[in-house]
Amino acid sequence: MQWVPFWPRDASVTAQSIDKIFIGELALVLVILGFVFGLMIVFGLRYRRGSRANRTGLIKKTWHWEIGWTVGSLAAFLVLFVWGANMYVWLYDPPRAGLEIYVVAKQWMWKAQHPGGQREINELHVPLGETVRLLLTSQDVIHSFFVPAFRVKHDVLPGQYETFWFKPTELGRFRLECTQYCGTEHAHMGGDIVVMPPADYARWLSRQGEHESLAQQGEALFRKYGCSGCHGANSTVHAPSLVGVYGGLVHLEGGDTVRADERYIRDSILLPRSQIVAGYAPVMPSFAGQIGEDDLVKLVAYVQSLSPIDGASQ
Amino acid sequence: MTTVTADLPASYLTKEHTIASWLLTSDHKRIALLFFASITFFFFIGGFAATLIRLHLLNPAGTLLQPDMYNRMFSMHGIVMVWFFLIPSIPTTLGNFLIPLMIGARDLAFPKINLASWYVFNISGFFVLFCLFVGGVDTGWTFYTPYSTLFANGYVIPAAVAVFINGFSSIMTGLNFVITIHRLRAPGMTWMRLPLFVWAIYAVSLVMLLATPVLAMTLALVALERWMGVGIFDPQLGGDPLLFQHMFWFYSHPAVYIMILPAMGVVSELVSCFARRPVFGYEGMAYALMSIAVISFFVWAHHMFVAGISIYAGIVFSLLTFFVAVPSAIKVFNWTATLHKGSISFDAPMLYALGFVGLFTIGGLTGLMVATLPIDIHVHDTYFVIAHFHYIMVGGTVSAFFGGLHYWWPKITGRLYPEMWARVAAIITFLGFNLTFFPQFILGYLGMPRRYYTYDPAWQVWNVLSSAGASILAAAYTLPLLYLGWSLFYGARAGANPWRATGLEWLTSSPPPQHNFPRTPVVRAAPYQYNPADGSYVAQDGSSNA
Amino acid sequence: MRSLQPEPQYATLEQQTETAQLGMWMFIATEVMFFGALVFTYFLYRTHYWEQFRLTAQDSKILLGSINQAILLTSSLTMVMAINFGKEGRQRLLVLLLLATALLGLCFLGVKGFENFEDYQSSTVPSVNFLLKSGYHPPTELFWVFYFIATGLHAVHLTIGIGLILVLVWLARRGRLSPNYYSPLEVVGLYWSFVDTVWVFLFAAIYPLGRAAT
Amino acid sequence: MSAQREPLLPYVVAWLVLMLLLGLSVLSAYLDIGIFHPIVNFGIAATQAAIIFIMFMRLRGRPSLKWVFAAAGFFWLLFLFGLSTVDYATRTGFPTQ
Repeated sequence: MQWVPFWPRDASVTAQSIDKIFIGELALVLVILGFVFGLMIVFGLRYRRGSRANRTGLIKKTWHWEIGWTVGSLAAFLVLFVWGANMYVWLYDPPRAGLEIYVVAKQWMWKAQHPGGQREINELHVPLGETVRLLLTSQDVIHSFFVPAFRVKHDVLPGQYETFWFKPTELGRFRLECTQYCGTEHAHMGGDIVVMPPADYARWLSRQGEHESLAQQGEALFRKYGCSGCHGANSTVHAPSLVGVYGGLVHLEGGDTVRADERYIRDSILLPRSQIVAGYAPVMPSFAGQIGEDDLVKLVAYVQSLSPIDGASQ
Repeated sequence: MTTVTADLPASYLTKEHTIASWLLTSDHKRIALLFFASITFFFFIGGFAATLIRLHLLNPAGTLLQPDMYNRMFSMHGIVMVWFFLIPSIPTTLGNFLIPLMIGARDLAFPKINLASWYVFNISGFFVLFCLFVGGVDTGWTFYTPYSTLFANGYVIPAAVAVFINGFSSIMTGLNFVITIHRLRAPGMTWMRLPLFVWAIYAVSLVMLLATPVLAMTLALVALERWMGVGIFDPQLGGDPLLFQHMFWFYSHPAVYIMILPAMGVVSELVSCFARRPVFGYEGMAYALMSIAVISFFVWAHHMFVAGISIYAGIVFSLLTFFVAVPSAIKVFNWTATLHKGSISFDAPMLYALGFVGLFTIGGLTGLMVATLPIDIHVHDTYFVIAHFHYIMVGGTVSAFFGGLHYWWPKITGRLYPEMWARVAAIITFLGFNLTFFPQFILGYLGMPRRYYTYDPAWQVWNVLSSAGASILAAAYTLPLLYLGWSLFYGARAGANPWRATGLEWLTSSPPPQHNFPRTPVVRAAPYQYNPADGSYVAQDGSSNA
Repeated sequence: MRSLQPEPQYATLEQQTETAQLGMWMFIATEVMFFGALVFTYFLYRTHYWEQFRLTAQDSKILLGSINQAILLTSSLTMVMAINFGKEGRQRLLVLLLLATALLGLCFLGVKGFENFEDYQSSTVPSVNFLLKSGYHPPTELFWVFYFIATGLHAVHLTIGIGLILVLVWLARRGRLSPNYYSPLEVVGLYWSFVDTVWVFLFAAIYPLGRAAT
Repeated sequence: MSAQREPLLPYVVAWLVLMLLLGLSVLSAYLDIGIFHPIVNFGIAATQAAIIFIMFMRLRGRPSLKWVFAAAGFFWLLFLFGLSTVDYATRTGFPTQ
């Protein structure tokens, strides 16, 4: 669609799909508009006051017409709905693979942390053709992560992780915007997504200086906050081992089962007593208010790294 | 039929002349005019804010207003336009004036509550002006938490209080209409003989009654949270900010229909009268109004597709949203079909009405696009959505309001408006409107987010077009103020029924006497008994007119 | 005494009386939505923070809450009896029972005030005096936020109700209420009993959440 | 309009039943019934409300518009509760700080 002078760049897999459904729907809309406007113009000319048109034999009361266009529009709407819903699931239910990047939003900047521990502000470097999964959280108000060229957007909420994915198909710099009003400098809360060839990306990563990976930093914090005292291998306290937890199912006290995703790990650090693993005593203290979002990200990454089956995320 | 009397007939306008007789009146017609004065005032306040916004956006660097001032302007524009113009616009003025006349009643069921509603409205208006003058509020009209409760640096509490109090006015007016339509219909005025305008007001009143209390509670919680520092939506306590959005949109989505349903009622009256033809599918139109009112409550979370609700919820609400589009589609097709074999004259009210149908159709169809989940992911919170709802609210509601105002102007004032000027204004409005808002669709798809005081210079051309359209629109909205004002003093006297229309309101003199009808009318005919072939019609009291 | 004519928009006095009642019912429907929205927030957090809510609700003063409910239920009885006597033209009993109703309402407010004093002393008043006990998580504060907003709004409604009843007393003393015209009695009676109903639901939401020692 | 006297006994009986239900509600607080607490509590509250509506607010008698209006609010709340449950029952994210 780049030949249309006012068409945004489409630089990801999702962008091309969304363009397709948009154009399809636009065509339908134009047909209906043409029909309604055409009828209005034809009737307006033909039956203007004083014209000689035949006005006898008005259509008598019948439900045929209403039922006709109700069924017709409903059928068209259902097709659109199914098409759209299908794609929505695809967009918002990310695959568990590829590159995982944590993004923390605050008034008025975006902070990104790569798995290798590299951090950047208001810029996000990603390799071309790789599925990138973002885990987003906010330190203050609600923000929204929007890249027009990728046609992706998701609100970023305080106190929880939101997630979605994209897969860039074009090299270059693309605008990142905040679309949820977040205060005075809302309009300046932007940045760039830089899509690079994979080799360049690797070089860029290594140029960011020696870094401990996110998981390694998390391991240090794991000791610092005393987590290892109970969850470590040699612990005498009866606490669940965290090896292999991430990505699997956890059976809770009371019979519920939850999937141990990033949200679950984060919640368990902050409010351990709300989701007790079956067979364990609720002895873990809450870390609410003691660990900032940046450190939480590292701890979560460390717990993730204890489940090596999900290979790519390390 | 139209007897022009030399001197003023005794009417509600001339009954008494003191200021107290206006401020303490219980006559629904006078209260309608009081409301008219108030909402016109707020329309120009909101319009002023809009003008500043568009002026500011001429330049991508955004240097006219300070960022904080810009944020306050769009917030004030939204709050004033939504709660102080669009929601009360048609119900409190045309509705107030016409409901008793159309159903053959002498007044509303609770005249004192009706007057109280106006006072309450003005008190809430006072709060919003207070908020404006002490420094404004910068949350947008949506008051999203936790920004509004913990981070905003404007005067959130006065604004929330203003909207809270405003809700009482909505509830009082809505309650009055529902009870009046149930209890005070003239003999013979069965439900299936009600003019569609009455149906529309009935539907909208039900929505007001059932939705407004939820907003009142939500904003009360926001104000308390802001005041006390702890509250129901506070994520620090484990409160859910999305809960606020659920509750807010549970009101604010139906509120969109509060704005558009009365407009649909007005347009049905207008199209039928000026096409000299019965409304196509009267019953279908009435049922469509009621089903829109009901289904409007089931779709609110389509404002939250990208907000972090569950995927399942997104899918369910998308489906329900497509359902609400069905009755709207029926209405558009039926209006169009009403033109078939009509005898159409293009007087100013008809121009507004046809403009309404066209713009509403564009607004509605783009509504389908944003109801489609993946498209909404891209255009949510961009100018695409702004353009979409302005097509509905400005292109729809405001057009219908102006159309209705012109149509019933002779009934309200007893004077005819200057037809030529009115047609010019209607056409300029239509053109200016499209120039203002169509470029915003393009801006939105290009990815320009709403509520930005500065933007990518590549988008400037569309913004300049939009601002140019806005200046035309501003002129088009000022025109009626001038010529309608002129007609108050110099307009030709109108007879009882200048449009040769069928409703009961046209049976009484223009302007109507204090208690509307000298004798309670008896209804013997369905509405809209026009015959396009010879121009004759049967009024609702059963009298035939050649 | 005013001559008994319906207002001009009504054909008969009965139509006016019935319409006024209908209006009150409609208003009650809006009140249901108003309080319902608040209970909705409660419903959500109650299900999400199940154990925390149960835990902290044990600190609510169930004895005072029950006494208050008994007071309100009794006041509804006196109110409905007052309406009956008003309809039958028994003025003395009418005034007496109206005063009793208002007095019960005041008693309720008194007990409520005492309860709030106790809440203050046990540090469960968010943003004024709040202490997170050990083993309690932050969401327990949500319970108290709900508690104070809900009972506060209820108290405001009750105060308005007491005012309306005093107006009725005044009307009755001036002879404005008679077997021929008792519409205000009926309408205020509906409002009063409705406010009573609100308390019934708030009671269920606040006090008996499970106090068995586990 | 005639001053025929309405018996007061039904109202007193209604009041007694209401008090009894209050007692039950308080009693249930001290029983260990786990998940059934809210069901019992709100069940009792709904019964009490029904008695108040029917007896004290005089919904007895012929079907009328009053019934519709009395039920409207409660009925409409179902939509608020029901449809938002679609979200909350299937959502994984909830703020934790």
